[in-house]
Amino acid sequence: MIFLRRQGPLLVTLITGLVFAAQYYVPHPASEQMLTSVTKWLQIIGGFALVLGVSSLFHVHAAKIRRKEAGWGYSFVLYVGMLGTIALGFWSNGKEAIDGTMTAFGWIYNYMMVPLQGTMFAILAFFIASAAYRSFRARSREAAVLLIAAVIVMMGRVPLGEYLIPISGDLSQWILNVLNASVRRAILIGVSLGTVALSIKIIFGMERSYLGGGKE
Amino acid sequence: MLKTSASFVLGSSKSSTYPRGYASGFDSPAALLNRRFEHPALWKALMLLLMTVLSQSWSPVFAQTDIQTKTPLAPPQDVRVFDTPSDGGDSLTVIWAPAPYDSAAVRYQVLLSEGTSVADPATMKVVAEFPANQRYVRESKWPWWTRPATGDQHQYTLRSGRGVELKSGTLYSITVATVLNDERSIAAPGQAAPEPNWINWNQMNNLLLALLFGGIVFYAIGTARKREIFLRRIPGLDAVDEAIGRATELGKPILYMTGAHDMSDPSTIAAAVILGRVAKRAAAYETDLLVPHREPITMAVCQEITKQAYLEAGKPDLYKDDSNFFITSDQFSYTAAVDGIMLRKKPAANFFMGHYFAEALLLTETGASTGAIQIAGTDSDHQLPFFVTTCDYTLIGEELYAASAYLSREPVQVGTLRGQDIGKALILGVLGIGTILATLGILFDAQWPKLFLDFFRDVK
Amino acid sequence: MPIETIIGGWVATGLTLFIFSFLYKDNPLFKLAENLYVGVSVGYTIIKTYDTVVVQLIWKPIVENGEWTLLIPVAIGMLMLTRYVPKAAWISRYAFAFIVGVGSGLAIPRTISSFILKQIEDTVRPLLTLIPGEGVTFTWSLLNPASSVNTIIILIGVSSVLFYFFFSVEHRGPGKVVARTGIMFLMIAFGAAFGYTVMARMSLLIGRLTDLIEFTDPSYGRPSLWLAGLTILTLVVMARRSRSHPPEEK
Amino acid sequence: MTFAERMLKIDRRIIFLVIGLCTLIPLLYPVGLPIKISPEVRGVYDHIESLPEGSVFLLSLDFDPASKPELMPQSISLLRHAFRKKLRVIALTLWVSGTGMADQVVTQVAREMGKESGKDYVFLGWSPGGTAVIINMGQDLYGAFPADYNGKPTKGLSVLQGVASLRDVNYAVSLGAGNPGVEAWYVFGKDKYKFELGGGCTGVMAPGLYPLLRSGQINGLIGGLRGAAEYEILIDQKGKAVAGMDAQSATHLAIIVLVVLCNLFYFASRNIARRQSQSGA
Repeated sequence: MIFLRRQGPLLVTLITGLVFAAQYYVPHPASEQMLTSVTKWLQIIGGFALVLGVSSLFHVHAAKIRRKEAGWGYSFVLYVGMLGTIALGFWSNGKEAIDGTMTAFGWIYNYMMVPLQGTMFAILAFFIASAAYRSFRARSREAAVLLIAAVIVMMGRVPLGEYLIPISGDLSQWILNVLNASVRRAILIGVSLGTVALSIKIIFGMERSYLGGGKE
Repeated sequence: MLKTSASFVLGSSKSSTYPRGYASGFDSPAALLNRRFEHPALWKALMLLLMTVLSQSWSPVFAQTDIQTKTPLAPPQDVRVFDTPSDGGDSLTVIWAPAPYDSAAVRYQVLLSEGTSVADPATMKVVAEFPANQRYVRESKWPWWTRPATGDQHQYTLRSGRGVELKSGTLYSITVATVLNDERSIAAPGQAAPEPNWINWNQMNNLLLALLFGGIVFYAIGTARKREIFLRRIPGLDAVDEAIGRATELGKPILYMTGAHDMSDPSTIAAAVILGRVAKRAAAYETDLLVPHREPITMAVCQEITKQAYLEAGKPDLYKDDSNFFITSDQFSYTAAVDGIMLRKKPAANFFMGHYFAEALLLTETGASTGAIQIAGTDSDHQLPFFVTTCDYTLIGEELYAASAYLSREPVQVGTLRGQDIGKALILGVLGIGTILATLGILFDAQWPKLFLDFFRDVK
Repeated sequence: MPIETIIGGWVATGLTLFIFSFLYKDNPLFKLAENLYVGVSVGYTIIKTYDTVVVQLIWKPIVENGEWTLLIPVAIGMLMLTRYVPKAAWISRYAFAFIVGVGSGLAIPRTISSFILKQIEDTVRPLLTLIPGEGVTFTWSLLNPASSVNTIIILIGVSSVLFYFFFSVEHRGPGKVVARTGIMFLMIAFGAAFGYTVMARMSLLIGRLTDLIEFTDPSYGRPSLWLAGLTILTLVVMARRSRSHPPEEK
Repeated sequence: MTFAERMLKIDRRIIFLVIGLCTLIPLLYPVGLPIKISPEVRGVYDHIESLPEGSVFLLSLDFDPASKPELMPQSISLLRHAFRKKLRVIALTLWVSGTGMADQVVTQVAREMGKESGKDYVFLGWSPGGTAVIINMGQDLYGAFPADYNGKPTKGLSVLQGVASLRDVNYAVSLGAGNPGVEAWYVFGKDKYKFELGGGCTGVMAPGLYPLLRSGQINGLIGGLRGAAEYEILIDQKGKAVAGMDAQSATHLAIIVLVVLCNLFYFASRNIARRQSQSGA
């Protein structure tokens, strides 16, 4: 039993990890077939992961409504929104549009979800402005460098900036293509080393926090 | 077509009818090459040796050869056909010698037919046609250790698809023809059957680097288990304890986020490790901990970690299962909900660990407006500027991983960090040496730097 | 104009303004929109997952093509759900072990090839450029990212930033100079990112405002103008009320 | 409290108002400043130009409504260009909440150009699993998407004739707003299946994709609304992106002014504080 609970999962990780790392170097159709099947499986398992998340949400908000916690009315709105969307979704066969005609599900999507999500994002424009005004200060030499680079790129990426200071376009191109690219590259290399090291540790059971209870 | 039959020359045999830029000794490796596909290991060793000797520039030899004037159009020489090595089958490669008439005006045709017997090569199906100054081995992606011929040879790889169908295990005849205006001269067909291979030799450098790096990591972890390894102090880390202390003083909760990715991502794992430490301190100080999630698997894992931390702090009774709670997988509904929590519960310390997308600024700006101490640690490079400008401390990129190692002092983590440092040092070395060699290569027009450089290329 | 489009215009405008009201401060209108959004997006995800996974990827292939092997991922998925049965929760570890194992295995060689080898390959370049007809020279053009001078700058940038992320060496002596260079490069890149991101965020605002301007059209009944007024009025009324009844918290 | 200090503590809602007006006014009264074409955007355009008729073009719309203003104009321009060049278009999305939008844009542009679903283009819809979908498409397109968005079986569609997997795709462009996006399409797609790849992305993602652009892992990059505007100019069909460029200019200028002001006040207040501490000591 203890083996099944502790070592079993680690063994599964070890085997699947090694097999799918090795698969990369094996061009034989048998190995390709295996990759095909398993990636298809991952698509399906991905669906179950979503169910897992949603069930928790059901639980949290149901509890809030039951206990009449502060703001349970909003949880109720959430429930109505969710159940309403699901009902209309089934009614419309899960399609937003059939032959170019919008369904009721599509209506919810277009006139509720799209503006809601789009606006959540647009608020950022305001926050970035206030962040720029309140915290974007040349406190140190580093911050000053950051500031200057940011202003050049902001100028160089819009027609007005290029019109007022013609060199800003080329300068921002150079910053992006050379200075920025070199830093991003170093970061990418470093992060990738980290990814590989971590994957190796996971496969060999040295890193098992993903299973929960790291100290077993 | 009259000359076609007259010009049948066996691809692999030495031809004296045509002056080529070749020392005669070159034909023996060609013969070896044919055997190579039966004994890859033997071939590998021989090839390595050979290439070391031969990988000099042969252009001077070319220069000395005088090109014969006005010969009738000769067929391609030294035509060799073989199963494309290191692939999944359904592909054949043909290689032939360069000719003095190689130019944009002359064209090569690759001809294909099924079976071994070819009654008339002229009836074979044309599967490719291109100018004669193209498709050299040196232009292909083969690294030196799998290159089936010297760089000056022509090569063409036929694959299934787009009008051609090659089946593994079936024997095909292939040849190459030279075309100039209406004149066509066809070499003798060679035969080969496509076979699937078990190993892609082109990617051996990738495998070797994976093994080498894996070895370094294991070695470093082993060392870390035996003795203390030096880690440089990461200034942002002291702030973590400070922030928890302040939250305790104010009697306000701590908000901890693990980022947008799932548990398969290293940033989330590092975030989970740091959560373990934060939760332990929070338990010890009896401060409330709030961990909103957007990914169910991560939530489940973090619940376990938090529980464990409370247990280790000796306060299992204080642990609440719903301190980790799921909000939604959707980025902005999550952000809006967390912003709501920040404004309503006014946590004294906000931790942003893990990977973040556009929601970063919205979270940190709202957090800053509530006056909380904010500590970020992220490997999402496109969000780092905001964290740097809006948080009190930011662990930049790998400093996040370093932080989890620094906090835990766990041999595995410290060792990994050390292993990565060695990896980086090696890469720095490669960048330095590689640049010097590449410069020398272009300065002296030499090929030998490729022996080193190819090993650090992505070749497939 | 069809009636559902007009109603849609009003609803979309209203919700947009509710979210924007967050800029003034957190308020019930925003919370209403926020929760409605969570609900709708979860509902949407459930329907899409059902339609794609259950119908297209599981049911049809099994029933129509007899691909019974697909029951394996279904079983693994089911294992995941044991997370909610405390006594059997450990079984779910097998599901996670499988996902994480496959993910790690897939990541190792692909990361090395795409992000390590490819990036080294492009950084290791000759410091001199071969110009056909002119021979080997040092090219000074800053605008050509492949010129010799830029090759050197990229090399310095990559090396110094890599060095900055060294954790087993104290940044002292010459190391300090390199690390300082690294942090300067980092800051320039962060600055560039900040600039680019400002652009991105402003674009989003432009997008939303374009939609709102569209909804000021008389054919919709000018919802933008009416609802903007209504939202402001509601906020004012609520601000008044909260001033006369101060909340108990704080 | 000095003037500078007071200015620094200004209510942020005033800044919100300034930015709002800077966006609104140019949208209502546009100027139309000229837009220069960058080599990154030209990379994508030139590659599509060079493709022969009937080539397979895959467009992955990996974004959700949140990035609609930036990536929708890019999608429209790319689809118009591809349809104009008579390419066979395969569209899909890896982001669940973008499905409806992706369907809308593909259907709308196809109708505008007189293209037929199943014959000239196909919209595959969404599938969960992110990177797993890319690998699976590289292995077997019909396994990853047994049916298109409308539930029609993908096998036998004339637009997919001769396309078994990603290997048969001539050019793919991922319009990514995050993960999975352009990088995932390289690592799990192009790296193995060898199609040519281009990228389009939000402004936030753009600087991070430059190393991939420099190393040739992607052959072009359309960055944000500015990139979309450049593409609209290239295909000579101006749309929402070009229309938004004036507002873009105004807001950038406003942000720069805010930053400069902020630093002026910051240094002013710091100098005063320093002088006071000196006189106090």
